[in-house]
Amino acid sequence: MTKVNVYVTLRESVVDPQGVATIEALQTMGYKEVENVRIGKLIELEVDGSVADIDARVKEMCEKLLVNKVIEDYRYEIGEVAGK
Amino acid sequence: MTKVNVYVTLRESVVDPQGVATIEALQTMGYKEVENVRIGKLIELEVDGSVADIDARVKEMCEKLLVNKVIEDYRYEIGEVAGK
Amino acid sequence: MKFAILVFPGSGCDIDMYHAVNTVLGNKAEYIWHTEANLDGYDAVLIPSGASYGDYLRPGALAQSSQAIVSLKEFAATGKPVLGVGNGFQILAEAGLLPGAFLRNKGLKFRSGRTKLTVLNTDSTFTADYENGQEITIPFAHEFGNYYVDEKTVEELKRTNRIVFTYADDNADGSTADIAGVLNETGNVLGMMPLPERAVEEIIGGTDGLPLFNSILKRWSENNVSQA
Amino acid sequence: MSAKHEPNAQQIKDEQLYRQMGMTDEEFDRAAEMLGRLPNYTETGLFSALWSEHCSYKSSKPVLRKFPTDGPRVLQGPGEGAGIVDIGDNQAAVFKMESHNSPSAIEPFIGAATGAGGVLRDVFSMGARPVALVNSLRFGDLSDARDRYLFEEAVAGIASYGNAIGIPTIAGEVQFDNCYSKRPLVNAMAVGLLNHEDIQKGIASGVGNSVMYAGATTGRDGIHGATMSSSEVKDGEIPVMQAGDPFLEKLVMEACLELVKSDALIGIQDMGAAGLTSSAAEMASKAGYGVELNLDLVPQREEGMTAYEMMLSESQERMLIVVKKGREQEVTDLFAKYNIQAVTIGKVTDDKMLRLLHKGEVVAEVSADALAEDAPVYHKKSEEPAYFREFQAMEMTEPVVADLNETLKDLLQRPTIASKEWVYNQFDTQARSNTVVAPGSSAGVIRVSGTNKGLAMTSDCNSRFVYLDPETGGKIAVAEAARNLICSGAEPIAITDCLNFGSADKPEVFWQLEKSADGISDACRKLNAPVISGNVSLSNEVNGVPIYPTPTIGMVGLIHDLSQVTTTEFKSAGDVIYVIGEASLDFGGSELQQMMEGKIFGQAPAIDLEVEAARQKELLTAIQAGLVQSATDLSEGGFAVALCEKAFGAEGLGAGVTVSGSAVTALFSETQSRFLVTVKEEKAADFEKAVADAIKIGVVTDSNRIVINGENGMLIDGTVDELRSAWKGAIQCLLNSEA
Ligand SMILES: Nc1ncnc2c1ncn2[C@@H]1O[C@H](COP(=O)(O)OP(=O)(O)O)[C@@H](O)[C@H]1O
Ligand SMILES: [Mg+2]
Repeated sequence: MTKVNVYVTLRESVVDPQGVATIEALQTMGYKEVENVRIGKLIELEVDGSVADIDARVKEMCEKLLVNKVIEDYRYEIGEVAGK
Repeated sequence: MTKVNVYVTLRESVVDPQGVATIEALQTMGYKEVENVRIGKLIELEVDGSVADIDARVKEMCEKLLVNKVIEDYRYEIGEVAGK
Repeated sequence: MKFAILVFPGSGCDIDMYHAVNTVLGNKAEYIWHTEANLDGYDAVLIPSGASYGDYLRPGALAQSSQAIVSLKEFAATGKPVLGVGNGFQILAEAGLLPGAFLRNKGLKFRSGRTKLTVLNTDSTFTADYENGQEITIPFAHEFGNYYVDEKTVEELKRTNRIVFTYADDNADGSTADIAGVLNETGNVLGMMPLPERAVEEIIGGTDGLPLFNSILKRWSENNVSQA
Repeated sequence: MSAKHEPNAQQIKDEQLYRQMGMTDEEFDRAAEMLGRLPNYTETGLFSALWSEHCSYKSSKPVLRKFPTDGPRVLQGPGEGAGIVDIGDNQAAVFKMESHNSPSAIEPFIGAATGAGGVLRDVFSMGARPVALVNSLRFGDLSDARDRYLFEEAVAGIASYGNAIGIPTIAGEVQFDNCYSKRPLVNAMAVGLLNHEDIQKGIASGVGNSVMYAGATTGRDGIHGATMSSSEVKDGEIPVMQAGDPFLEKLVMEACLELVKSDALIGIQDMGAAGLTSSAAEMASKAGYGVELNLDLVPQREEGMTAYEMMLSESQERMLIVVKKGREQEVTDLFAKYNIQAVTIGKVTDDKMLRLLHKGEVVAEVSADALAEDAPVYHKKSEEPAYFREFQAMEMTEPVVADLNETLKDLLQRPTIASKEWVYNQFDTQARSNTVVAPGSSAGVIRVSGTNKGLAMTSDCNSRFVYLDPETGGKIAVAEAARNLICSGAEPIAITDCLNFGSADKPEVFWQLEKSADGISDACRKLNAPVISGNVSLSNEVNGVPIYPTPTIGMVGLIHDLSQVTTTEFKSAGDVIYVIGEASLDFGGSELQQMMEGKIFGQAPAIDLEVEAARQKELLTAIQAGLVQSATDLSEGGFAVALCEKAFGAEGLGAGVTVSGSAVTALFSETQSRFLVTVKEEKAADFEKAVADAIKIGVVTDSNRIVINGENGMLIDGTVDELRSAWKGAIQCLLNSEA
């Protein structure tokens, strides 16, 4: 079984309403050192490690479903095969 | 300026309806190799690198605001000082 | 005229749509469950609001996996009218049938109420019964009503007159260029966040949504008469 | 009969481990006696959960017996998932209110969301389609950051669930008082509709019939939720809370509503508090049968769950269903259509036992009656508190107000009086296209589709009055709810309630509970609105201080003809304004008193139920006869506030009126049984004949001003716009403030 982490972030050009609210809250709480906050997604997949070409398959899943490229960017990491 | 990535995931016993719905969709679309999906948050912070004890401060922000410990776990990575 | 109402797991306002078409307009609409999705024989498709697939991942996104979307794309390609409202608009955008995407409301909260819209284009299949520049009041209810399109696309939409509704005085959720409803390139697919099917009777929400449905009906009967 | 790592029966007794589960020594002994042996770990868990206050009503039962629960319309009184009242044409209204106070104090978003989810299951498990949601909320006064957080998140949580499942929230109430600081009340009510033949019950009968499990998987979430609800929240604990999934609930609901049409179904119940334990034991006990479950068959989300964990889990969106033997596959197929699993996990037996098998062993075997029916009942000590005698003896004087206009504006900005738009704009109030009156008027109204009838609903309780005088306050809560319905053109038909109190172990609190139940009962009898369902939430305390006693009333009324629906706001200039009932010196527990003194004291306003009933009847008759343009009752803030509210909902209209008597009393007193009504000029004479206590005080104007004259000149003069914006923006403004 292979672990895949997909990191989805909003594109630079898109304002992130949640990020804006979060930085405001942090600053009000006294964390003045925080200069920027962006909130994205962490999608953790467990994939059957025996399939061929995991990389291409994951990329496809991202493009077709997990990520909306109008507003989002992504990257992913394919982890090691965990024992079962 | 220091980059901090906070990874927030649901605690083990908490249902992840998003993950369940997403894995069902992936499987219907033919990605039968996917065995599990959990959806969490990726919070990207940019912090003034000159403050003392970034680690403790980030931990505090997580506990006080960014993470809901009733249902969530978290970990974070403090990145290198990026040039400006 | 025969309408299909696409029903996905979690859709909630399918019954609002059904009521508007069958009871109020006295026309014919049938529910099509997402797994059936055979759209042969229908003259128009309505995609209702609600929370398809729980709005999980992104509102409208998980509908990608259903058979219904494949059929819907084929149907839209024939040029027959497709109307998506609320969550239905989000599904159309996610499916690539309309430009843009949806972000969480600027105020981060679900909002509902009634809003004033300006009708900008009265040449479309969906708006012929309105007057140009007319202000109408339509109910809305959404948490991801913050419509995003990039600058280039906005210019394109304006140039081709595809923005049919804008928020007249209250774009509180932050939609690009006040957009409340847009058409696809061929003008037969309309997505809008406000919910015209909730404005078809005086007793529940006014009647400013009626001309939209009447426009569809009128256009259909014109075409069918001229073809006959 | 023991799982690994669990203490054995002797250890549980010797080390008094049952205490951690919330059982007293006497209760443990009683359980052992009923069993004829010491209970093992799992069995102790079963007893502790079902004998918790939340499940057994052990302290409140004697009080609940006071309530009138019968009436010509009642088809199902208390005792099932929800109560049912006949509304004619073979249709019935089904409703129930539930508290989710403890979970909401810990995690307000999830706590409030699952509250809405649970009460919806109560309603559709009766076979009814839920058509509306109502809520009743209490928070600290928003000066504290934690209270602001609790408020914002609880509202968002309710919204998230109701909006996603597509059921409109059409009424509710929110009050703010520091007695609820860090201990919010979140009460959720659901209303459904059904045809008489579809009424279902939660029973497990017929030996050999199958017990099926449908819905979400079982996890280790929410274990001991029921016992937790019955005790004070402790700081620093992080239990695993059960989260809800409205998407799944929507599918479960649609499947269940299809299932109730099938003759394969014997009984159905939601797995609510104490999950599988309560549903199985109650269904068996009610029917006089037993149930045997094989826990290996329970759909599980986590590995290695013990019997104890499975039985006490409060994972959401699960139903227990009893079906005729041999018909299981049909049910499984029906649920499969909605992508929901439904599996057989056991059978009905004739031995009246709840028997649990796990991994080939019998892990628990307890009489179902012992768990459900025969739970202990306590007659708690009751004692009139000293504060009550003190308050009763006080001489009340009229507050001294320096600037009437400023005071009115201040009152309008009190969060309890201010517009609740900030709250209800987050709810989808129009889903299903049946909402005739959305939040913002006296009561919410939906039409009963296919008929010309409507249902009106409201939730009310002024807990300050209940605190000052529980019996009077209980009467007022019911009367106020009824007034809100009457003003909407509806005939009150029944109530549900949620009794939110401090710890019943305190004799003063128990006294409050008893007395308020007396008041509620009297008012229900007098106003013909029996109690058909309800819920009790005790131990609402912070640091040992009980909240104000808060017996929330959820009331439903029937509108016989939708043309009779009436709302609060002025309709047209020139209409005559009437006040029904005169003001007297009633400032005990009033908003003005709290605002000026920072506390409440003295006597609650008196209420005469004869007068109340007579005025309600006359006003409803006048509304039904088409004599009334707008109606509202006078509540918090008194006359001046109610007059303003009538102008706020209308565009460009104002009022010019003249009142008699002492100014402060005329404007701000909270005297009971009063209404403000507008009437078309040509109907004024008929209206005066119909409503004996109506006093003509002025007219609706198109001046956009509120002008109130007294005996010695002008008392109030302000523009509607200015007053309205103070009232509208107040809650947002308090939330923006930093402290
Ligand atoms: N939590 C809430 N949810 C939905 N509607 C609410 C809520 N709180 C208040 N409202 C609505 O706001 C209006 C005013 O409420 P309230 O001041 O309690 O009225 P009243 O004094 O007539 O009982 C009512 O229509 C009520 O239904
Ligand atoms: Mg009230």
